[in-house]
Amino acid sequence: MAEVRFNKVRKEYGSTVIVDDVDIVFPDGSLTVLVGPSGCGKSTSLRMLAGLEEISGGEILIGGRVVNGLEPKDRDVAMVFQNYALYPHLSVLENIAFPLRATKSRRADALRRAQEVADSLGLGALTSRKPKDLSGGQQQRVAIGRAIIRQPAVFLFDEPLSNLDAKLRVETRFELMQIQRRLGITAVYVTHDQEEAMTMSDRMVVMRDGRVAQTGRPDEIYARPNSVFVATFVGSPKMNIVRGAISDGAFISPTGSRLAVAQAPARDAVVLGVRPDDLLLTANSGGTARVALIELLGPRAIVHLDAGEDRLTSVVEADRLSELTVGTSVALAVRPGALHLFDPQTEHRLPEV
Amino acid sequence: MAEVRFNKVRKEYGSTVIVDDVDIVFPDGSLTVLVGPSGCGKSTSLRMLAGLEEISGGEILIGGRVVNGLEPKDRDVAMVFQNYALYPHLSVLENIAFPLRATKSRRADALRRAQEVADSLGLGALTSRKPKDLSGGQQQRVAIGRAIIRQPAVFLFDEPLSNLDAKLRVETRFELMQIQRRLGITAVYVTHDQEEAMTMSDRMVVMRDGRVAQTGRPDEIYARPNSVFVATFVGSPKMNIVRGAISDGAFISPTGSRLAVAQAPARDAVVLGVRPDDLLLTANSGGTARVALIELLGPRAIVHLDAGEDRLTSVVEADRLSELTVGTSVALAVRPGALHLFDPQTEHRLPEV
Amino acid sequence: GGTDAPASSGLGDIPTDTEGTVRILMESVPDTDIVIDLVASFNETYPGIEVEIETLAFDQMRDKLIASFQSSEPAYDLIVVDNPWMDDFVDAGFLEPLDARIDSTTDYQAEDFFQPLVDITEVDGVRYGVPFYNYALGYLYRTDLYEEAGLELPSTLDELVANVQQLTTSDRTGIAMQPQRGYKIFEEWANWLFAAGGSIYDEEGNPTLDTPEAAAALDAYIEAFTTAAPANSSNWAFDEAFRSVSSGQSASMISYNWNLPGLNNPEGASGDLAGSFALAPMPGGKQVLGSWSWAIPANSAASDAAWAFVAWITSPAVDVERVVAGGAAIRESTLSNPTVLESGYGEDYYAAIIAILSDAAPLSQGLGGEEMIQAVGTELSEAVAGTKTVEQALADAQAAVERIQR
Amino acid sequence: MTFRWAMLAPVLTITGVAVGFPLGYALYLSLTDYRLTSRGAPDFVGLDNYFFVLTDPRMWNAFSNTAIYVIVAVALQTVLGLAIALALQKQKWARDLTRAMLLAPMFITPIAVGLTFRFLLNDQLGAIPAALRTIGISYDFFGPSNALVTLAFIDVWQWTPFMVLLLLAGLESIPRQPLEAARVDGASAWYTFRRVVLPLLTPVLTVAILLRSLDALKVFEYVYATTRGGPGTATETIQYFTYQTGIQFFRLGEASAVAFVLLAIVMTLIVILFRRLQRSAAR
Amino acid sequence: MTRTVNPWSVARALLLWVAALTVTLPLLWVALASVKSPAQLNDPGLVLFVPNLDNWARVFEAGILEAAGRSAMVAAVTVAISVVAGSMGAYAISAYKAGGAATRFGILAAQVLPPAVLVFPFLTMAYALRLDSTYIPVIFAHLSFVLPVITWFLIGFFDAVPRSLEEQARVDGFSRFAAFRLVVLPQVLPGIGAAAIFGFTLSWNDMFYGLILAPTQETILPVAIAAFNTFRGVELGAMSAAIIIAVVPVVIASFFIQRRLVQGISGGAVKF
Ligand SMILES: Nc1ncnc2c1ncn2[C@@H]1O[C@H](COP(=O)(O)OP(=O)(O)OP(=O)(O)O)[C@@H](O)[C@H]1O
Ligand SMILES: Nc1ncnc2c1ncn2[C@@H]1O[C@H](COP(=O)(O)OP(=O)(O)OP(=O)(O)O)[C@@H](O)[C@H]1O
Ligand SMILES: O=P(O)(O)OC[C@H](O)CO
Ligand SMILES: [Mg+2]
Ligand SMILES: [Mg+2]
Repeated sequence: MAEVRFNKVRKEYGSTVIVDDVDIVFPDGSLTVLVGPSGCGKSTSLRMLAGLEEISGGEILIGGRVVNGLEPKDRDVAMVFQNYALYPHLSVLENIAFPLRATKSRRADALRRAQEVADSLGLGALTSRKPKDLSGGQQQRVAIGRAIIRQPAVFLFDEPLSNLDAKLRVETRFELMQIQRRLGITAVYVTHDQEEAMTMSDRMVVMRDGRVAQTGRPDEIYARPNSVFVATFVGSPKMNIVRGAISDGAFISPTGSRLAVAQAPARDAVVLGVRPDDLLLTANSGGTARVALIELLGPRAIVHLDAGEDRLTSVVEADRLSELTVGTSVALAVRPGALHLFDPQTEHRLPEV
Repeated sequence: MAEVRFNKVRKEYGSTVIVDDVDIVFPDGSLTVLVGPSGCGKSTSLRMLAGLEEISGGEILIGGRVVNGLEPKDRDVAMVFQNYALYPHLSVLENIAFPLRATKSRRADALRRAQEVADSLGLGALTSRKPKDLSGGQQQRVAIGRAIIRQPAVFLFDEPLSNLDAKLRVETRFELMQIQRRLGITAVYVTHDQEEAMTMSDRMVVMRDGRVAQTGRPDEIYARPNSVFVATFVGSPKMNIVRGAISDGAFISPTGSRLAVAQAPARDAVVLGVRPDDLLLTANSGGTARVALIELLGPRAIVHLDAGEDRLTSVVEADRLSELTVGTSVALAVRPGALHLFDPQTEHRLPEV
Repeated sequence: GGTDAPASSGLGDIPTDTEGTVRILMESVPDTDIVIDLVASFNETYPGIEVEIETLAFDQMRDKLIASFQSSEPAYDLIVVDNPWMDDFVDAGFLEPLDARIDSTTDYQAEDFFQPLVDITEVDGVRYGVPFYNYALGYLYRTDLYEEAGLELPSTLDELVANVQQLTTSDRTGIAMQPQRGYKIFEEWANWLFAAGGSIYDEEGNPTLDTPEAAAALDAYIEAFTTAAPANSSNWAFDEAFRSVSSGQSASMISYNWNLPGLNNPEGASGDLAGSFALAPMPGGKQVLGSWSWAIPANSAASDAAWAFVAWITSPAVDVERVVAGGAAIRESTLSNPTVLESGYGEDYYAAIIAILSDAAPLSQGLGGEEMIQAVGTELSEAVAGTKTVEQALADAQAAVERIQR
Repeated sequence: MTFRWAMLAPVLTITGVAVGFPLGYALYLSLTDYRLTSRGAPDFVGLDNYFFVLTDPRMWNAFSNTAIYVIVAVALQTVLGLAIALALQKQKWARDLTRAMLLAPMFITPIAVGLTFRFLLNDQLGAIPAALRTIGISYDFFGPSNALVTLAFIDVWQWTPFMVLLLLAGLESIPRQPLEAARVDGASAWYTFRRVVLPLLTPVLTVAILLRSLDALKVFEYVYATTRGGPGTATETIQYFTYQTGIQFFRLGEASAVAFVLLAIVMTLIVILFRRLQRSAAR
Repeated sequence: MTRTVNPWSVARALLLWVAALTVTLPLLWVALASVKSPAQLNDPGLVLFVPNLDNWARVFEAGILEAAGRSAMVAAVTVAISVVAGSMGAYAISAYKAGGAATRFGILAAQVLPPAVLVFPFLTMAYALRLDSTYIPVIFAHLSFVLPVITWFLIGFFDAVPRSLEEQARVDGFSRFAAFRLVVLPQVLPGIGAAAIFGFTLSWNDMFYGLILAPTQETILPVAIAAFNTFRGVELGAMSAAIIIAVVPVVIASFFIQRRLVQGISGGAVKF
């Protein structure tokens, strides 16, 4: 139980800077998700925190103590690796007991504690199996068991769910959150899956190219992404981004597509963002867009649109599909209040008006 | 271009039956998805079709010809493997051109054709790279290029997207469909991801334990799953299933939770299914359910409910979250017309009334 | 097999127009090099005979030779045979009897060969070879050190032990010994046995290793080894002992008579010490004899040509050339030949050799010579290593030889 | 499946001829009184040779010498090889050079290695005893109680590089994650080595030890170059014994019997080992 | 950041230094011996002296290069055959489980048989087939231990090649053999290289078979080296020069290949 702090943390491999002056505060007891595209430096940041990579510059503090020079074993952290990193030669029980045995607990005590942890994770019946005889989800829980048995100051998770299939991923995500809340241990969670980030985190840190792009509550970031990058990265299907000009309550792109945008001030050059859920369609033979493809997702469908040279997507209720079929011409509008505008040069969010 | 038929196809390994009397027709030019949980025999079926596994019983026909004894090279099929199976020692261009070597094309011709295919897939600039220098999505397209260059009679895909990250998966899925439609080649596509199956297929074959559980158009299967298995397998978040009795427009489970079900005839013992999108919530201090956890997914949220001993989920619009917070008591109702009823013994769908 | 081997003419005098190729397997030693150098002059007499000599180190040569006997095709037309193999090879029918050839060769003077060397070529009264060179042993010592210490050459075994003990100083030992298990220790110790008045066989050819003389010889050997030989030298063989002596770290050794020229060669391993070495017979006058003999395989493809070469190279005239070039002696007349005495290695040396060869006996007799030598050599080594008592080792050696003879 | 057998055919044919034939022939010889000096067909003597060698104390002495040699040499190689491989794995500077250099001994024909050490270890003429003497140590490398160990040391010198090569490969194929997990789990370096690295290395170690043991069993050249089996019979190994019996003493039938006794013992050990491996892999 | 000196890394450096010295000092001694005169050889402490090349001249005269050439030829042919047959067989064993698990260990067992016993069957065969004046018998004898080891090595490498590559090639229209040759084989090239080098050293170092089975007059390198060990002493100087000739090319080669060697082997050769 401790606050974690990154102060101007840098990481260089040779002359390439992988993590660049990163400042983050992870409040005590919070679950913070580091999210960003592949290769942006999330794992590297987490591994510096764990002590598995040297820190090239800046400081990392755990509970107020600078840990830069410390070995992992002296940092009181526990980590769940992306591929679980279970000890293949040890049984489930021995895997879970390992951190206690490594720190010189008596064998019997360690195994008793491990049995308790295994029971609490629903692994009670599997304790004598080897990792290879477990399903992905079970392995994942063993890795969690091994992390929680020591009651560390900080939990670290590196994409712990990415090897699971979609269904299992949703279920395990839920279990993980419950455990973290119950124990109240500060947790840092890395993922490249923005949906995971959105659903799990108290705080979300979006990274890009070794830098922090935006920090905040997930709903805040979803509602007010501060750049085109964050806007397209967070949310699924991803936000539609088009370049053009606004005048007279309508946005017009250079290739001629047109979106109705109530109450938006006129602008010469602007980047407009609209989430698929906020892009409203009306079948209209004079519309500037055409339905290119429909993907049914049960109660809703994703409608792919050709609008000029832009490809846009919209999410509609499945019951509207009777009026929308491939080839239908549609008129486009942005749900009022759901418009995102960005500077065409910097791609930063424009101040609201 | 050919119709593919499975007639009472069986596969046994030793004494275990892996695929059991499977009858399927894959119409000429269609894209049929085989879907089912891990280990249900999808890959095995596909591999028997490709000629990579011997067929233990029954017949497989391609374009009316029984292919049981034929080597893969004599079946005129092309296959994309889950891990792409690109030839690591060959460049992108050579990978794509490789199947033409078997047909004794002249090298120059083969490379020219391969270049055309690469261009059409947007790989034009990468043709001299080796597979390891490509991103996952690019590798995937090389694998597709290699499959289409020969213009085979049948395309086989074994979970071609499961190694891609979520975002890429959605984009590539779309491209794949476009190519298949353009070429009009019969395609058999295996996945365990029901969302993929739903969005891509003309026809969907749900498998379970080596048998066909249900066949049909994806929207039909989504709307009228013929068993509890199919009902829970198709659709995300998965359908809520509860056991209990119906009387007086309400369903009551043994543990006391209650759902309003308008117009449903009374029944003593029944399995009720309701999709999360169709489970309606009203904040109500006298409600039988309690909000346990909320996962925000942007415009919507998944609300996890404790209802008696059942755990139910409901999808609500994000703007309703102001009235629903963790701990809120809610009353439950099923959206009219969205009720699924199953026989408690056989778990088959009950005839509609 | 011998069946398809070309019939031998059995003749002694081979016409000089004989054609053929003689393939010879030989050990790569200086004596062989001398033979190789003489081939050109042989071809002046026999232009139609080509001599092909393959040389190999001793052990390799032995293995290769034995392997070649397995061939149905003749592999070598002429070979050299070491004394322990003679009876086995003859018993197996590998060798052609040479009595007829020897006796019918004009001016060959077979009686001029040192008798102990001839004895080795005889099996059951038939000669299967003619001598190639001897490797009888003797006592090699530093004259300067003997003088310095005021010592006389030993005439008994006890004096030998006393001398080498006295020659031992802090930076030098009195004698470099060769107690390596097997052939080496037996070859060396047998000289001590003779010096103690013992013998390896009695008149009937039965082993006499379990005798008081043998025990005395072995006790003396061990005493010298522990008190006057280099430390930690229980695996030493010829090479180490020779280096020790030639580098001045030991004052003497018991070894082959023909080592003397090498030790006294200033270009050789002795460097500055060259010239200070001398050769003497063993105390008591009897020593171990070794000998290589020329022999013609029964399946030789060119036995006449082979005999032509053998008869030529061992003829009195050519033998002089060979010995002058450094070859080891086989003929008595050669050692008194004026050319040899003038241009050879000195009269003393030849006198010593005559003395040595007049009383020398080989290590083994009869079948299983190699195994007998190894078996005795193993027991002796046990005694020197202290893993068996002298009595036990000799009793075991005696038993082993008796077993092998059966 | 015919393809499988077609692919296997060249190996089967060549091994059939190159291994099967000599093996069968030697087996036949082991049942006869064949001597290298006898030229006719040998007499069939049934199991006489086997009875003879099995009751010959010299053979059992050779077996026990060989066993001690193999155990000492392979144990040392394993420990040293593992230590060096661990050190090399972490080493960054002059990596290729160090590795190439450390591998050099295995490329020298063993007889030459034996001869070189015969002189290096020679008390009067060798560099090593001379160096030891300067620090006041006198050690009889080829004395009765040391010679066998000395030979094992020569084996260690020549073949530890092979161990290093295999174990280095083994270490580099150990997944990094369990090691990192152990660090984060608070394990010390020693604990990690003992409880994680070593168990994960076991398959490679087993194979390396097996290969080395099979090869060390064939020790002949070092004996031949240095001690010829002495002092006494202290360094007489099974291959030297076979060589003497079969080639020097011409008794090939007997030597073949020794070879098959050896083969039977080794096969038994391998089968036991293989069973245990299979069982531990199944667990 | 201050870094304290880690005792482990000191121990590691120490170990490597000791190991490097243990390996190199004897080799340096050999190199030194190769330029000493017979008298100088008797003085092990002698390090500073005027080197002479007599020994080198002698070994060149004695045909050491020709012997090395013959050894290289025998080793190359042995390895070439082993690699072709071994890779096919290893693939069959790996991919099609041909012969079962017992074969994997079984092929190794015959390795322990003494050459002293096996050489005579080979010899008999050579004579019977009238091959005794060719290198074929030596090559066969070498095959008897090189082929099993190479096959055994390669099984692991093939285990590491995903089956899907071969299957892919088959659906791409190729026969099984074409799939093996065009697709699977290129994946194990590093492994084949490693195995080939190991097999090469085995053949290169063998003396006994070469002695008995090689054609008369045409010695191979180890026989030539061992020939300096005569009954009248070891010609240390010449032998040292010969050792250097045998070792230097291989060590230089291993400088370039060891990285691939280790990588190749870690690709799976040592798994089973
Ligand atoms: N040892 C290394 N040497 C050089 N560059 C490295 C090293 N390890 C990682 N990198 C680079 O650092 C960058 C960040 O890597 P990191 O693993 O932190 O990414 P990530 O955000 O975790 O990505 P992913 O989502 O794919 O796991 C990448 O571009 C990677 O190539
Ligand atoms: N060679 C084999 N021997 C025995 N059983 C096998 C073999 N190959 C596959 N199976 C079994 O056959 C069943 C079906 O396997 P298959 O690979 O077809 O499943 P799948 O539906 O493709 O699953 P996934 O979604 O995990 O790929 C599994 O239970 C599997 O364990
Ligand atoms: O030929 P030599 O003189 O080197 O010695 C031969 C051996 O003594 C044979 O036993
Ligand atoms: Mg990462
Ligand atoms: Mg599958």
